[in-house]
Amino acid sequence: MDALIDASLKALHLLFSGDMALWEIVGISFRVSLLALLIATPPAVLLAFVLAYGNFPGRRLIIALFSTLLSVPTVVIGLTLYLILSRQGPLGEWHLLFTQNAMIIGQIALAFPMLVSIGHSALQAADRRAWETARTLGASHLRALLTIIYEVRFGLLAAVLASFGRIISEVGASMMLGGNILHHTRNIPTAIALETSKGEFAQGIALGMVLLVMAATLNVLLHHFQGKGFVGS
Amino acid sequence: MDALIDASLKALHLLFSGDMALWEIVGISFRVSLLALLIATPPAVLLAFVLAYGNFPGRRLIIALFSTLLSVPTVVIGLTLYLILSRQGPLGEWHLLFTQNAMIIGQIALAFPMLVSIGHSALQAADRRAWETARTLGASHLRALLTIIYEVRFGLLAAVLASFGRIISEVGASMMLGGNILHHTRNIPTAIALETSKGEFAQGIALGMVLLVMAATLNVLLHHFQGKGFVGS
Amino acid sequence: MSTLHFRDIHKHYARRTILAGLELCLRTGSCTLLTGENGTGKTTLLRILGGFEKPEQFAADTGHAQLNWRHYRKLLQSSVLYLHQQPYMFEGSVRDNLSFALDRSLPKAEREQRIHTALQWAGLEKIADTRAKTLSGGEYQRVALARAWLRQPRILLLDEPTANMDREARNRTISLLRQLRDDGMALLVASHDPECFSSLVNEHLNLSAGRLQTVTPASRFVNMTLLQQAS
Amino acid sequence: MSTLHFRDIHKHYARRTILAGLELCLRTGSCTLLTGENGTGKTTLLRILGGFEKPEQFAADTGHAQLNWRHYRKLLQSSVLYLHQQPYMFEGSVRDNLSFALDRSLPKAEREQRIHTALQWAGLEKIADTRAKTLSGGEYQRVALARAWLRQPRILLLDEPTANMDREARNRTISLLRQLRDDGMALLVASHDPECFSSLVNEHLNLSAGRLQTVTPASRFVNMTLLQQAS
Amino acid sequence: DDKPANMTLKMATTTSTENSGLLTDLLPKFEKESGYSIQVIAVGTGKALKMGEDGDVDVVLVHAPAAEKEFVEKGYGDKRYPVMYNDFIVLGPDADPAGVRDTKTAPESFAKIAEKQAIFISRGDDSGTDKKEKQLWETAGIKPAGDWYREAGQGMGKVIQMAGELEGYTLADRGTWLAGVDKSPLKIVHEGDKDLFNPYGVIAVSQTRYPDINHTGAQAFIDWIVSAKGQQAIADFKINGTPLFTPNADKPATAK
Ligand SMILES: Nc1ncnc2c1ncn2[C@@H]1O[C@H](COP(=O)(O)OP(=O)(O)OP(=O)(O)O)[C@@H](O)[C@H]1O
Ligand SMILES: Nc1ncnc2c1ncn2[C@@H]1O[C@H](COP(=O)(O)OP(=O)(O)OP(=O)(O)O)[C@@H](O)[C@H]1O
Ligand SMILES: [Mg+2]
Ligand SMILES: [Mg+2]
Repeated sequence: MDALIDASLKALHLLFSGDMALWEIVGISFRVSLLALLIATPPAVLLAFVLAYGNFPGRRLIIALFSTLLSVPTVVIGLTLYLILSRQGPLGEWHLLFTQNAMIIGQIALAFPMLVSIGHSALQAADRRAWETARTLGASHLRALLTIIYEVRFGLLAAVLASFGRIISEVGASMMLGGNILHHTRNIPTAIALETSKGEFAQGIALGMVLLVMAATLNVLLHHFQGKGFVGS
Repeated sequence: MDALIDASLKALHLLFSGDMALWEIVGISFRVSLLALLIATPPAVLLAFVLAYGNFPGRRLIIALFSTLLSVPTVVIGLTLYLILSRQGPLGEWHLLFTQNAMIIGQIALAFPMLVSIGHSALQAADRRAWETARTLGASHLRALLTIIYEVRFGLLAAVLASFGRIISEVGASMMLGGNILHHTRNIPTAIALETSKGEFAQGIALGMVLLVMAATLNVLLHHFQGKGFVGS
Repeated sequence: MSTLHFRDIHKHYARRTILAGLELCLRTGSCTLLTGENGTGKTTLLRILGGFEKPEQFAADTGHAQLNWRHYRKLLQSSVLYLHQQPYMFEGSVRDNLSFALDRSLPKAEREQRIHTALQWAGLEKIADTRAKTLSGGEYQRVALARAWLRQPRILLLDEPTANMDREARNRTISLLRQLRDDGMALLVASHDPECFSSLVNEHLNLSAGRLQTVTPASRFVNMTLLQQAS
Repeated sequence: MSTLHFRDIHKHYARRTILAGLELCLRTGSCTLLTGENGTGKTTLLRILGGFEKPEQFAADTGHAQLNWRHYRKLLQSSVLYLHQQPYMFEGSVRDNLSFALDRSLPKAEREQRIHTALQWAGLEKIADTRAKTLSGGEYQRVALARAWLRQPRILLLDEPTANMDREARNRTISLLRQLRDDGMALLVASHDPECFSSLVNEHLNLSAGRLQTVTPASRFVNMTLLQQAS
Repeated sequence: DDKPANMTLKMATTTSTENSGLLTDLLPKFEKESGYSIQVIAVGTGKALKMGEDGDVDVVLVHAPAAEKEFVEKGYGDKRYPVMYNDFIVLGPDADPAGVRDTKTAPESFAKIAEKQAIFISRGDDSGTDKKEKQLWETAGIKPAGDWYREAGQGMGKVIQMAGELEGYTLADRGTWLAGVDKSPLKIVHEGDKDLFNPYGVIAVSQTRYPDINHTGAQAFIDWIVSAKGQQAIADFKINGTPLFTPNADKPATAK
């Protein structure tokens, strides 16, 4: 218990001491994850939409596949990409391993199935009349899609936030692909892994709290921006 | 690339050789995660429902809080519980640390916020008339709730599957709380972490594939059972 | 003849006042017709009486007790059935939707018998096993009404029950409602089709500017009914 | 007067045949009324013509070309507007919903002018900035119709446009539709209220058993219209 | 401008060197002198060697003599340079229920633990420490199995934690132990015999195999760490006044 209190105090201290090393790690974390999310979201939402509105053979299997991919440990995704990006692998010449770009690739691979799976479930809950009304009023496919997205924005926001949570907090792929190199690819989760492997639990929890505070800010902002999210009449 | 093929072959071999050690690990994985999910789901869905249908002050903040909790690395959740369950901690006498029960507790803590967050987004997409119609036709609160759950079963299934994915694949909390002890608390993700730390990448991916196959079976079954999941008229 | 007397019903949305201290009586065995222009608050009133919309002010007098909103909801919501202007169908067949309204303690044979009667009455036999969510507009209304009939509430609030119905279904609806009324149910019907209900109603009220005006008073209708029964 | 001739429209759900090789003409400047019992397939037909439901068989003849279903959808969906039996409102105010139907390339002043006119016509000025999803049943219908008017399609398919509307709104609807028809739009109206539209329709068709029967032929109506115009 | 083009160097190493704080102390000195910037990837010995085999790092610094030998023999690396050593210790609860304190050698203490069925936490992760432990059991002539013998499959720090929690014994490297000594209820119950010797080596990944690897940088690092300066820096590194590693580049020790 003392350890928890100790950790909380440390977290506060870390946050407000303006420790440059900490902020660098925080910066890398958010830069990588936000970029990955930004890249993954548009195609994922589009695919989710196709899966919700299309009616082609194999549709259900694809949906099941994407929710299955959520059960694959992040380290396995990391490993697979490692083997591809490694010098031995097919994309070895690109020299991506142990860079932030490799981490971004890894996090895209992690965010994508979650965005598709939960995004699909949000989009399929939409009223089909929304799409039909938009189309019959002359909206282009794109505009109709954007309209639907706005109609189910709460569900999609949940998908985006869950995916963000998944990648900002994951350690397996970032560790494999980034290598946890100080000043380069050390983000909060890999830093936490390092601290805990040293037995520095308080430091680990403190870093976790820093992440929590940052994520809370983001979440509250987005939720506020998004609206009410309770069942309307 | 060879490594990937090698891994796939290994996975097939592992799956069909009837390796007892493997099946033991698989058994522990699924036992722990399914139990955790079973315990976490009812209260989480109830809370999600209250958050979707109630209209009380702080409601939005609570929703934001739960989606924030998704950004906390699993190892931090693990660490916090570790400090509570540890000999030094408040629940030290229970001697839960490094047992499957500790892992179950950790996974409940991981599944709960995701179930609430995505479950809420599924439930808030329901038509309020569903609740009203059920109630006006004389359904008890419980029956009306079950009716709504059935109406949005696709969204809730996505929440449950995403949560299952989160806990069956997470390594941070299981490692901290279970200790990755062979025959006792070694599950697939911690076994994978071990193999990769040894540099046995192929073995790690093979284990990942075993998990994938098992999870795919579960997902396809559930999706099949659940129904179509595309936008009805 | 027991009477439920509502008083002082106030309701506003943002700065718009919808119901401004409205007064209303519901009597067992009596049918009240509610008319009013679009957006005057008919649905709002019915939803309040059904327990689904919270008014700012509210009082109900059962003859035995004065009830505030919370007590009303608690005590009476279970005897009131509100039929939505746009009914909602649950996932499942028409049959499933009908059986939802039945008491679960009824023996199976009895349940099936009642559902059968309801299907027959509403002309839904052919589509009894169709997924209810795919029904046509008029079929929606019919199933919703059949569901209400199966439920047998003490007070039935109907929001445009005949919209989207074809002529025959309307006639059947009227005769069903007459039967329910004569069995002692209190009916409140909101409609833009007063003619359709003219043979049925005991009192016709018009909602405008948040208040009710009597178009045809109960007394006259009661006499008419008596005369009809006499003849 | 250009004519769109549909032939061989077949549609069934599971084992139920809804439309059995139905034939239909839509003429510019002409209004066709479609009646039929609940569940006969009026909505299904309108949705097919609107491009939202895929028929098993379908042929359309524009006078210049024979179109199959895919071509029809591609070429004509953008000139057809289908107004749902239960209209859908987008998130946002009534004004937002109306502006959705306007061409985005219109200058701002023009857009506002048109929206203003539409609001006025539909009697929606007071609730122009209300969240559209909270509107009453009749207001829903009105906004949907105003939206259709703003869109100015070549073919307008109306599914029970006057359900839930009060008397005045119905009258306004009729006069709006007359104006649209006379401007050269082709109208197809499904309704259970033939009387309401009697002054407007050029042809009255009844759907039953998957086929259309002419109740009042186009010719008689055309004469009537000419007579009316002459008088 | 005859500076080598690639001034960043990737090194895979074991967690023990990183976690003990040695590298944080050592590397800035090297970077300052040479101008190289060195990126450390701290993982298990097995994984570190694997990264070297794949050519994903330029140099490895590990402690698993047998595996290192194989690594060089298979041509993944050019030559193993001895750098330093520390030693392993047997940790146990202060009460010492198995009576390990009375034993003379490490295999003897292991035998005692097995005999008393006292809880023993094994790394079980094929790391340098784990290999050493397995070798000690073999020397003791025991095949450890049973509920008392728990294979944790985790890093050293974690295993020390677990042993503390479960009041069991374990084999640990002194560096990790010193770094966390103040947080653990355990005590050293056996130390100091030559069976517990733990040497570290450094190997540059083969340029023949991977021509575009930063071999020059790797060699520069090796040259520095085995130089008098590097060796002195290792000797100077202390935790709470206790030196952790003993430099031994000049007198290559033979691993048992
Ligand atoms: N949640 C809400 N927020 C704001 N305004 C609302 C809300 N619900 C209803 N209103 C407004 O209150 C007014 C009354 O609505 P109500 O549905 O009671 O009318 P109505 O008499 O049933 O009309 P109709 O004949 O069209 O069904 C409408 O103008 C509607 O826009
Ligand atoms: N997706 C579907 N699956 C199965 N049956 C359907 C489906 N959609 C419609 N139906 C059935 O087809 C029939 C025709 O429906 P439609 O909505 O076209 O009737 P309608 O003539 O518009 O009736 P109403 O006057 O009640 O609006 C109905 O009996 C309906 O139950
Ligand atoms: Mg209404
Ligand atoms: Mg219809």
